[in-house]
Amino acid sequence: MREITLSQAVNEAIAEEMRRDPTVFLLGEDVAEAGTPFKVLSGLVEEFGTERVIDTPIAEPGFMGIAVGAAMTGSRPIVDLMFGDFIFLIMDQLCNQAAKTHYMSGGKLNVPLVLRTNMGATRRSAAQHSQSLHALVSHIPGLKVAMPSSAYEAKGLMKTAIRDNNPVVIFEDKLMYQDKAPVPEEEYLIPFGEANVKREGSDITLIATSSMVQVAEKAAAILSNEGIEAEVIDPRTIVPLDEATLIKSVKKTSRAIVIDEGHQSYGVTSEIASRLNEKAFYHLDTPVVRMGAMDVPIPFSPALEDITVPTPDRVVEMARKLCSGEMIHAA
Amino acid sequence: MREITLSQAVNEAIAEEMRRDPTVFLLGEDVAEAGTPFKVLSGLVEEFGTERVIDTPIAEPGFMGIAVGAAMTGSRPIVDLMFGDFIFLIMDQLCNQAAKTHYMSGGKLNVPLVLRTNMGATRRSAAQHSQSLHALVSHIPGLKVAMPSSAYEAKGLMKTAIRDNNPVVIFEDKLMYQDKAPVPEEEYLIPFGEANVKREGSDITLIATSSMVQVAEKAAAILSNEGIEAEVIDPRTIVPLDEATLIKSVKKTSRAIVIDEGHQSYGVTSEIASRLNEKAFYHLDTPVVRMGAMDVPIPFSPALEDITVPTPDRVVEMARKLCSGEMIHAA
Amino acid sequence: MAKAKTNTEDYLRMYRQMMRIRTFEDNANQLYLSAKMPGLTHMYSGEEAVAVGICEALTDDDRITSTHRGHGHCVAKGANFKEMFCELLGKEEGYCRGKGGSMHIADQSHGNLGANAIVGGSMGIATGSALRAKLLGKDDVTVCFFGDGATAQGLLYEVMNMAALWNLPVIYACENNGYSEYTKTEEIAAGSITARAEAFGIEAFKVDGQDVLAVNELTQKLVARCRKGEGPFFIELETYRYHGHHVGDINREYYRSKDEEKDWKENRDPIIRFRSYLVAEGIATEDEIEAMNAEIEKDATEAVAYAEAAKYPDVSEVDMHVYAD
Amino acid sequence: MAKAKTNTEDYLRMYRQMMRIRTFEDNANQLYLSAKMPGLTHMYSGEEAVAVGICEALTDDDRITSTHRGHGHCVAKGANFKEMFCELLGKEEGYCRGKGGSMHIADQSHGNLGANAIVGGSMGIATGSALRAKLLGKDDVTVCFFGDGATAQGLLYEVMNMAALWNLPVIYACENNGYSEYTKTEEIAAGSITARAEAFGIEAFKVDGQDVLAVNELTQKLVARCRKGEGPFFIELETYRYHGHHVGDINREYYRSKDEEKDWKENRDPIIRFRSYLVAEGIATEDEIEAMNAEIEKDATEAVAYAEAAKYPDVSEVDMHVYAD
Ligand SMILES: Cc1ncc(C[n+]2csc(CCOP(=O)(O)OP(=O)(O)O)c2C)c(N)n1
Ligand SMILES: Cc1ncc(C[n+]2csc(CCOP(=O)(O)OP(=O)(O)O)c2C)c(N)n1
Ligand SMILES: [Mg+2]
Ligand SMILES: [Mg+2]
Repeated sequence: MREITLSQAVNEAIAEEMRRDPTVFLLGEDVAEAGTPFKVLSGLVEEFGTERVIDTPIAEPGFMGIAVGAAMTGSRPIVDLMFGDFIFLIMDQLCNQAAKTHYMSGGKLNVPLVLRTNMGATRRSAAQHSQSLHALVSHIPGLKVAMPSSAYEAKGLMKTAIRDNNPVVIFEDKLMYQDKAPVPEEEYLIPFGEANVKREGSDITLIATSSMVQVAEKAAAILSNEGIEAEVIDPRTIVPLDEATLIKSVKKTSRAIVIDEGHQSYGVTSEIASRLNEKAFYHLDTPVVRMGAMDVPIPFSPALEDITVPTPDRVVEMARKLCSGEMIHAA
Repeated sequence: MREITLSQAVNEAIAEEMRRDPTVFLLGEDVAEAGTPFKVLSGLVEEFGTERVIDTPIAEPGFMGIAVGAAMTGSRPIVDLMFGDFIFLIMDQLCNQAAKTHYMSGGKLNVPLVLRTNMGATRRSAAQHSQSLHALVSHIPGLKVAMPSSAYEAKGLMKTAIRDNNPVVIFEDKLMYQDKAPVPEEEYLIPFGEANVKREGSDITLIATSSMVQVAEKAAAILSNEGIEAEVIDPRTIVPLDEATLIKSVKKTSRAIVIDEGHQSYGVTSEIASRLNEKAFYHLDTPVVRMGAMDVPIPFSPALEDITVPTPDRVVEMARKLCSGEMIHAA
Repeated sequence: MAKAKTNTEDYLRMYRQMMRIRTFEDNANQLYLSAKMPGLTHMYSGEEAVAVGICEALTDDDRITSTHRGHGHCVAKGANFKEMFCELLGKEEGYCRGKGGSMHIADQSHGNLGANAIVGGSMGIATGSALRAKLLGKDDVTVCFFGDGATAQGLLYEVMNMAALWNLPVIYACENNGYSEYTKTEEIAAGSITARAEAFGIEAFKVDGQDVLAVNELTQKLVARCRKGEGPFFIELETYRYHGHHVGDINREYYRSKDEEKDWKENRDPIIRFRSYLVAEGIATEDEIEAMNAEIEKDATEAVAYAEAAKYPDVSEVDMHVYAD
Repeated sequence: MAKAKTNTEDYLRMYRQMMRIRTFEDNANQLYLSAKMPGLTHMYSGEEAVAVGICEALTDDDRITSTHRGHGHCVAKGANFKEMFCELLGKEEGYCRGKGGSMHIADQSHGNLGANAIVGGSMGIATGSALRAKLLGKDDVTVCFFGDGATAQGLLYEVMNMAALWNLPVIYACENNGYSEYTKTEEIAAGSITARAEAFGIEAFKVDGQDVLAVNELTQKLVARCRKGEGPFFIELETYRYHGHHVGDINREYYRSKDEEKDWKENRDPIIRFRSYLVAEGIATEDEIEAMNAEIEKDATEAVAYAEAAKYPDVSEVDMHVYAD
């Protein structure tokens, strides 16, 4: 199968959906001629024109609100938010307006929009350009949240998001834009709420989101050499969350580590670990362990930044402990 | 001891600190003559004048940003955010600026400010005036988060918050403003990160925040009649979180329910449950159960709104199940 | 497109709509005072000429966004009393199945995109509706209602900038009733409100919001120009709210005088003024007007009774409509 | 209070500060090109007269807030090369112990409250600093730097409204360099930027940002008026950035022509212009200027070498400074 980058995959998904549905349009800062600073959207303005690929002023709350209104009245906007950190600026329009409109109207108004943004540290971009803030929006009922872990998922999830009748937030890992993966030429969609078992294993379950899927896979490869077979699962969407697949795996392996690049405390790993504990408690040999980013603002200095996020080595180390029974009675 | 309302307690705390420290000032919408819609601040403008009790226009991001700048340069602002739901509007100033400034400046700049706001449903105020959004800010390193459960805590935590050199967010339950509790005349402060064991018990631990402490206490009273002795613990601050006290209790009782009025998913109950599972796993007889608000926007209709939040009856029912061993092998 | 409102029928409808709003609010206030309404609500009484003058220049295809003080906009845009009262009481037959209540009442069928409990929260929505019209080649116009207090929200300037850059068919209608909650407008708004719009290259107008014909005439012109691609526009409407900020705001003397209230009610009431005009111009007799009033009152009484008796949504609805299919 | 900059010493310091900025940026760019700098950075070259003209009208007690393009403000407000380069390289001796980097560089000791990676993010901070001055009875002034692109952020209008209502000693300094990232200002800013400030009752000025004396003269006047309680003020400074949006933005022809760049560099360069003036007026000789340049170059070279050799913060620092004691 041909391989394309995550960036190309997003671009293709959007282009295909814009061809299919004339109500789909894009807006955001420098999305047209510049094709975004990451060049993800290059070429779209040439095909669809400046009417459907709209450069906005630097007014995130404003253009997010505009997208909500357009979505409520018959368009299907895709909002490009240049850095995930800027989500703080649009929380009101996203969480008080977009997320609640369908419910508050008793089901009469829909807000079919996609907010695509990014996440991921270790780019030396410091505290306001490196955050992974997907936990925040996952807490708000009415929003769906997708976290592609490769070009394949990026394309399939984006197409599903655009066709969904709800506000969907997609977090792309900005460090993975140039990563290639096999992506079929034929059209495909990835349904929301279906986790993907990336690797089967019987000794421990590694549940990982976005960029952390690679980390988990690397850890699994190392562990396998040591005779520990890890099952790696990518939930793909964290709202809705495919609890069933996760629980089934943990019931089989009796051990789990949840790995995510958001801050650990009050984050995504907490929710997933809680659900496993609640629903697979009597099958667990060891506590479910969480590995999120450190609870610190992302430091600029390379010497510090790199230690804030989970790495394959640290996952391996923790998995070994869990499998060796070392944790027993530690807790 | 004299009894005063939670509203009076907040008022006293602020007045005392404003008398003590001339750099403390208040700003927000209708805080001066009107004393806020809840009348919590009545009388302060008469004592401290409009220079220190400042009515702002309806510009939450703006006055939050102003508070950050004032705090960075030598004042100690208390920001009044009329409804907790408006926190979405100020997330950038709170989370990208206030929370990170100390860290990003390598410890050179401080942001000693207090954001006081509220939470709590069942006031028939619908989806944009009823949210309990404390989980969101708890996820952001650099912020401290306090959740007073009575007039006593409201006063002691507020005074500590005003003297803290970091941005502190205090969520008051708007349904408790008229609730009275014994509050000493003498000055006292409640340190952050010290949970309060409200009631001792040996069979199950009920960890509850803010308004849910009352719910837990009511449940504990009912359970006691049935011979189940519940320990009720109020963390008082969720950042920092007094893990030690919670874990100690759970190691003793072997069972726990975490009760909080924020949405359950990706919320506060997830974090607390995860920590208990991680650190008291081998002492647990049953999974830690979470009881948060339903994952739905708060509906207006009284017929629907009341069932979205945890109630004493539902806590009692769950505690019974856990203590009877009914949950064993359900999970 | 809206016809010029120069004939008897149109005038009478404007009167009727204003009277319907006043009557609706009187009944809503009564429901609050008799503890039959859950929560609080914000009365539109006194501002009727604004909503009616504007909405009578619109068709059902045109959209509006409304505010926390939204009953007037809702009635003016064509809503029925029955579904409105049901909504205010949290009943299943309400416009939003009781899930929204007063602060989120919406009426999709007449183009009312909804009240909003975030002050200024709908400015983006209105502008987005106008962008959608432009992108999809429709000639409908969107009116964004908001108060003087809402002009303090930065969102307004963000969306006006984009509306101006992209020539969007949106009209920003600032209902300046002199107060934002318990604070006078001059204490919270520096400079000039219309100049703020003009600074973005938007033509701005100031109009007497108690004169329904003046409001309607201006709006008709601007709607027509919007349809031709000459938008956006900004209107500041001078008006007054008779009640407190909300129904529970009874003792108001600490922020405004009884004399001031009396003056507006007695000398500038939009309904009294227009009624005298209709009679003086021979468009309607006093008797005809009284008959109309009585009919409206009856409609309201029946709707209230209906809503009181109507059933609440079933508890199973609580987690319906979180997500659309 | 700043003395009128009418003597030799002041003029020479202005020249020196502009040259220091240019030299700092050339070295920073070189660090990027030789892959020695972590991440990206935004060059201030071309805009030196803005930062210097303004900051030379301020004292160390006066505060500034800066932007993502913040090295110029930092140098102009009095910072040292050594701590600056250390910060850019993420070293422990940097102004922020390497934790902030280029986009968060701050220099508390000279009143620089910091660069900001959120466009417009410091508008509230600057206004708050001015409020603090007023409340605590200090006569310091705060200058808020931001770009033309940042005028699209609603926050600006929120804080200008409050600054105007409360007469705060703050100067909003809009560095209009014609672009926000890869987009021309006219495509993202409707109407008039100065009119937007005026609409809030704020006196606004437009000045040639390439003329350091014009900038300085105006700023001195406004700072003095601010100290007397006559603030706030707004200045739009016409300027140009020579490099790309950031150091990695090399191929720029799709959004601006080489001719345009050439014209600004050759005909409006603030340093060349001021140098000619100094020589023509007999304030400095060519030789004296060359000596100054050489000294600055040496200072920079040494600082770069120092920073390259300096050590990174210890890993134990990673969770220090999350909370203040
Ligand atoms: C974002 C936000 N801030 C504050 C409030 C509380 N609040 C509700 S109405 C109101 C005053 C609004 O004044 P104005 O816009 O003039 O409208 P009016 O009530 O006069 O019609 C305020 C402050 C709110 N609902 N939303
Ligand atoms: C809130 C926010 N939105 C977008 C960006 C990305 N961004 C960084 S600089 C910039 C352009 C800023 O333009 P301007 O204000 O004119 O400053 P200049 O770069 O020209 O100095 C943009 C869009 C950001 N950092 N913050
Ligand atoms: Mg008003
Ligand atoms: Mg610029």
